[in-house]
Amino acid sequence: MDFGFSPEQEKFRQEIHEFLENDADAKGAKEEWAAGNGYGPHTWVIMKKLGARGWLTPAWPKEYGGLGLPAMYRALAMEEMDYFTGRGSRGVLCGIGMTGTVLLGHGSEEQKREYLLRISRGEIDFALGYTEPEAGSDLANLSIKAEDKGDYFLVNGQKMFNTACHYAQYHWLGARTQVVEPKYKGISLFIVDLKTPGITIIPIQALGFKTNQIFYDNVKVPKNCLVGELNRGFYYIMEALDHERTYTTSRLNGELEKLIQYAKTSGKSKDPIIRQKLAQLSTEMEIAKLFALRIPWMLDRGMRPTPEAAILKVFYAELQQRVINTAQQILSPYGQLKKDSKWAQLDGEFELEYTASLEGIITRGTCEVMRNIIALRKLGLPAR
Amino acid sequence: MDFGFSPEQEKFRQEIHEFLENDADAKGAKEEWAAGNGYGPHTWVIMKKLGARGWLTPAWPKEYGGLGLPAMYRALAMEEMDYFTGRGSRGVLCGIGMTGTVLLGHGSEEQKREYLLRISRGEIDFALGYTEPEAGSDLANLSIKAEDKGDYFLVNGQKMFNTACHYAQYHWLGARTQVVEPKYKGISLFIVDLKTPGITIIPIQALGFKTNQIFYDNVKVPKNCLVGELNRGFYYIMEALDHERTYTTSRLNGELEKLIQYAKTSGKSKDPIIRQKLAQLSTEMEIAKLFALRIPWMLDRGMRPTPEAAILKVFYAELQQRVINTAQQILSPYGQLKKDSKWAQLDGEFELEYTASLEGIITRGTCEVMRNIIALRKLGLPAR
Amino acid sequence: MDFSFNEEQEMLRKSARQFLEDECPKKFVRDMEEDEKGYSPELWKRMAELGWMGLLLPEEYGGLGGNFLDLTALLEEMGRALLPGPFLPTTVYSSLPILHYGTEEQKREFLPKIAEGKLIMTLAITEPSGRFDEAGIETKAIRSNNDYLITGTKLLVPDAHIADWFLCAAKEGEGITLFLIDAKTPGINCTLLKTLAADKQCEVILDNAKVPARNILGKSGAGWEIASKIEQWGAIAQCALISGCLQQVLEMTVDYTKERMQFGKLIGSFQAIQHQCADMAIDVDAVKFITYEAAWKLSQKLPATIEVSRAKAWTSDASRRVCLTGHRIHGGLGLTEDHDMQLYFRRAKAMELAFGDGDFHREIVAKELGL
Amino acid sequence: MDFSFNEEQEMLRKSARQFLEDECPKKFVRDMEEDEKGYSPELWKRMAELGWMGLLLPEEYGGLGGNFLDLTALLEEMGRALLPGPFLPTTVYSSLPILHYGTEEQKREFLPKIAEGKLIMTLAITEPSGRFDEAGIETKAIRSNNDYLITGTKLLVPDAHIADWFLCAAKEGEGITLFLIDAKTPGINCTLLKTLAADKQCEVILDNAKVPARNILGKSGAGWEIASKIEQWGAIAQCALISGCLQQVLEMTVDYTKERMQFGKLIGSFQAIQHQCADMAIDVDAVKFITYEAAWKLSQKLPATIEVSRAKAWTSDASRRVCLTGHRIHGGLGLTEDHDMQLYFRRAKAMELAFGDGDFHREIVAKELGL
Repeated sequence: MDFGFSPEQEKFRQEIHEFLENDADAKGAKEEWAAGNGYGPHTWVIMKKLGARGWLTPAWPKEYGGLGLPAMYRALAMEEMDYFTGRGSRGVLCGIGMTGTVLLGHGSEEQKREYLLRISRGEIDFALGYTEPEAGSDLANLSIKAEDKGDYFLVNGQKMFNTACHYAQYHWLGARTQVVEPKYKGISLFIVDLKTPGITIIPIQALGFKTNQIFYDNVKVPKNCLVGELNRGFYYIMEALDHERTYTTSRLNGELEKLIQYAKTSGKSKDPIIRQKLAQLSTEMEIAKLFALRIPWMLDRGMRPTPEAAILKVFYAELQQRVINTAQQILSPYGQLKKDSKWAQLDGEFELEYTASLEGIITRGTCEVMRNIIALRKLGLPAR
Repeated sequence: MDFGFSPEQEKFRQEIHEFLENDADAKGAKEEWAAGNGYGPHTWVIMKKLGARGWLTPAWPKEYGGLGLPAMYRALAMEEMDYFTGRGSRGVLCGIGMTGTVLLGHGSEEQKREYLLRISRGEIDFALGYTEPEAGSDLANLSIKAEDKGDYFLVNGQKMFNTACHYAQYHWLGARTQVVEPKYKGISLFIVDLKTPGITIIPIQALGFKTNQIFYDNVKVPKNCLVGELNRGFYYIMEALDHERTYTTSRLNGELEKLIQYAKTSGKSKDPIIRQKLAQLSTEMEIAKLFALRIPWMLDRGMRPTPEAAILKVFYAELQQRVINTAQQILSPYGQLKKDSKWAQLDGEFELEYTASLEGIITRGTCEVMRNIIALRKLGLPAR
Repeated sequence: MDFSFNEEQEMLRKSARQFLEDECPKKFVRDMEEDEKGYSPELWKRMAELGWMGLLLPEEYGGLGGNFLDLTALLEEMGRALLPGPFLPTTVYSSLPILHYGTEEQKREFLPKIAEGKLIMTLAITEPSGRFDEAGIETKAIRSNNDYLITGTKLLVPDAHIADWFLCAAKEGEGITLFLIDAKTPGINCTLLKTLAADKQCEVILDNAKVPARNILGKSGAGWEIASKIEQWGAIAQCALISGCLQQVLEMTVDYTKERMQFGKLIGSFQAIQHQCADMAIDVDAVKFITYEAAWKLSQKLPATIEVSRAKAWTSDASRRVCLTGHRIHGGLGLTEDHDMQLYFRRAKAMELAFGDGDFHREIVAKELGL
Repeated sequence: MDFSFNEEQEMLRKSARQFLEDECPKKFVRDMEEDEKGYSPELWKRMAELGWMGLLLPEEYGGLGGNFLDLTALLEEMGRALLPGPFLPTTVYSSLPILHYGTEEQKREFLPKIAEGKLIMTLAITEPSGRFDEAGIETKAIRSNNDYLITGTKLLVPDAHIADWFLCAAKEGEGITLFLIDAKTPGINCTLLKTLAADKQCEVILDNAKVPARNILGKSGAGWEIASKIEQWGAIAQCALISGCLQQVLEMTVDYTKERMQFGKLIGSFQAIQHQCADMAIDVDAVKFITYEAAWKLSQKLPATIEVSRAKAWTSDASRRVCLTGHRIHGGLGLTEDHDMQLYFRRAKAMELAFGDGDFHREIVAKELGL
């Protein structure tokens, strides 16, 4: 066992840390994300700067813009980026985490050349296109239709909560290519240029972040935009979701550190009840860190961390709720004041987080679905 | 609304209270129950004394030994008895709560005359005969067989956890009289004299209490021992279970009061964390009290409190765990010392309760089954 | 023992529900979040016509002579509807203390106007310390002939920006004195704060605001006794609001589980969802009973310190649990601004914090237990 | 980062599991609950032969030169098997402090004998105050020429009734001094207490027990530093035991859900049971990682105060949750004395309390965080 990082790993982390701390665009990007709108001009600049150094995709092969390093380096890079880019950039971006992962494993050589280098350089991003009004937790139920018309696929239907649609260039679309039981056997993945005629994007304002509804009306998608094999999309999605559920804990830990600091300076740290709560959160945060680092450790050993990613997701999301609630208590009654209000404490961060954090217990698999995965995949309980 | 008792109710309660406080057999009975063995000689004496006053069954009609009073009086009587008889006499006894309730509603006039008066006078008790090795939460799955042989029923099979078998005179037996789907439609109820040939009782020592396994080997049960209609037993059981889940809170409240007193005298009450925990428990105890009193209040209005009894059961059983755990913490490290050990605190009560209380979350319907009932019967959620 | 409202209370509840469904739909609630005033004078007038402002006031002051249980029935409906505006500040936080501690002259001056809906009042106690106890008060009142000069900062004062008068706590020597202060008094400056619930809480700065000595409520230096009583009334009023709010969250969530299909089934048929709903139902029943018990004690004019604090402690925590579970079950949909769930979630936090959260009230319970 | 035991540790674990499955079946555990000694000298000897008593001792004292991670692997297996007897008191609580703070003479006198399984020792710190801190020590040591006279009462001393020597904390002036005391010293009286776990905890009364000054461990008056260190070692050792114990509860429970039918289905197919099992699994993984991290720090001789207290705080609480869920799922069967579940439940409580419960260690974490 070893609960430390190697000197090379520490150096790698430190380089990113120093870069982000000193770069003006990193600060600009942080503000853009904090507003809940996703990428703005500064974010695009910083992504390109990070991409140029290989830091967006350190674990990818060098030929596709990566550094050919173990997954643990990717985790370290993500930790640093999350700490600085703040809320919104939770975990991975669709382009890197989903598209990249699936293309590396199942994309055509043409697709890899077309997209991977641009992703790794931070030039493009993808909007995750899975959720539909009737397909939330039950992803296999998605119904947006992609019909094979010989020369192209004709896509019709709608998607909900496709968050990056208003700034990404591409849609990472899961669509039904066959009506079949079980339903998950009729789903395929496509890369769709969001400027394709027939696509309409309707913004949705959610608590603390902006997302979108997207409508496909007779959209023609070229044949070469199909990713991997027809009707194998659900398998690819599941495989890559283990990556999308790879949380880093640095951001939440940063919030806890701010809170501990606030408790000290405000004198609230003298309250034995608050001491207990903060000590407990600090303990849970340590556990979350270890759960998070287990994922790359397993990936580097060729193991597939499906239930472990589910454990991380549940633990992290529920810990986040406890952190926010303890923050509200410590800041009470100021915790309800918004960022730009007089008397707001800690820049109103925990007022924003109080609602924005709810997303964590729901998206990327609800905590309930995660517990099912742990029971079935880790413990081998009977499905029915 | 009214959260007080009427002067008549207070007087009724006070009479029982004073009687139990001053009666020597009440103290003896308390010790017998505390040992986890159920009825002993003192218990039989005190039951008869209580029965002679109508206090065992105040809500029964006068002709069957009751006082013809509302169910709220029964609750008050139970509260007083539980407070004094201590652990073991939780809620109701099978004879009063199950047998009595079912006989009053569905028994033959002969059965009512034969058993109700003796129950109400505290002369006899019944052992609850529902659970089997393969029929715990899933009571409908019980398989002990009662075959109609013309003159009698021939009973073969076994029961588990039939706690009162070693001191009760009768077995309140749920047995399969028809093999049918759904299974619950083939169950009938019988009153069986435990001295009938072919019955073997094997004691089982469980955590903090003594219980039994009971075997039926070609036991002949007379026809007139069938209660109500053939194959309607499950309906009767369910109806009466609302009564058996009628907890009183006085005993647990008594424990909490002891604990609060201990915290005061030991100085632990200065600890803000312990103050919070005790205040929370006291709040939850108040809620449990109100949940408990809601049941007789509903019964007196002709309402059937099925989900409300389930709410009480879940809340009470889980509160009991919290009380015991807080007790362990306050008594720490002495909480692990047994009654008859040097340095034991509060007579070792919470050491015993630490294990004995587990029974509360399991028997008379697990908390999981109770939550199902709340969801289906109170909220109307779909069964499948 | 009786766990039900009486017939009059049921009628009040029923008519309030109907009225608020018509007059306070969620569109109105959303509009008021954006609106600077945060209430509708028109609706305020109609509520006054229904007698709501004077519900707890004796008939001689234009009221209906109701008690705390009547109020509870009404507040549950207001909580259910998320009614915005200065109802509690004007009535429970202001008219009740005037009724119980005011001089006959003060009563005649304020109470009939309040009952008629012609006067909006609010309570200015909390200060930057954020504490709910006497030691949190640093605003100073200095006697100058027949007047007092009051200086200090009051925070999170509800609806101060539209209030005609304030009931304000200030330190006079070692004691606390309560003053009735005309909002138009020179030296008073009011700033609207921006809050999670988009309710209208304000900072009120008093800079040598001159208040006549006859505007003292109760006795000079003995104001904290009144303030404690107001905090009790305020706490139980918040409990009643939360109770109505959570009942609606439960119903809304249960309804959703009966409509929403996933994995080919109604989500309400999944045991995990069923058990979450069951826990919500237990919490909601507990909130009601513990709130009703305290309200009943107050309606009987019995001491209710421990009951009120038990109610606020439990209700504050249950509120968070129930709303969070509501969001869990509603999934992504509940997070959108168009959905009502998030309105309840945000409001619930404000109610949880008002007049002390769970830990604060548990400490009071502990004291009352003699710990 | 590496989350796995190394090969040697895996071998140690594997052989320990096999050995304990053979030598410490549940029948033995039950017998030892009834047995007055509470351990088997025969088994003790065999464990010594395997090198377990000297696992952490250098080779020069007859040990294997292992570290805290090696010990963790072994303790997890002991926890899984619920091995009764004085292993921790003799090794972690006694041989380690002698190794780290003893004189060369003391080391040569005690360590080889311990490694050979010829000496049983235990730690006598706790007193009637029940506290784990320096202020809890009231036992007095009074110097008399070359000896000390020690008087006081030690409580919950594990296995004192079979110990050959005690490591005992006493107050000398304002400081605390640790003494190595021969159990046969006149004036020592040992009474077995009756406990929930039926482990062998004792009251030890010292009445002017005469101890030579050369039997001081470390420096006179500076014993609390050592005691703190022992409490750290003890706490993390308890975590490792709990970890093994909970792993077994999880496995046993999951197995049961795959066998037990109710309502025509395996109970493991019910979502409520699945989610309870999932929560147990999360708890168990967390217990392991947080324990391993602290043990790793100790094995690297890095400061580990916060890590140990985090581990004991989390593990103590998780232990209760996991065992309670185990009982919930096992239903009535788990409550019978014939079933193993209750053995784990009872033992877990003793481990939870040993060297401080969750609240105690959270306060240490808070201090370490600079709060």
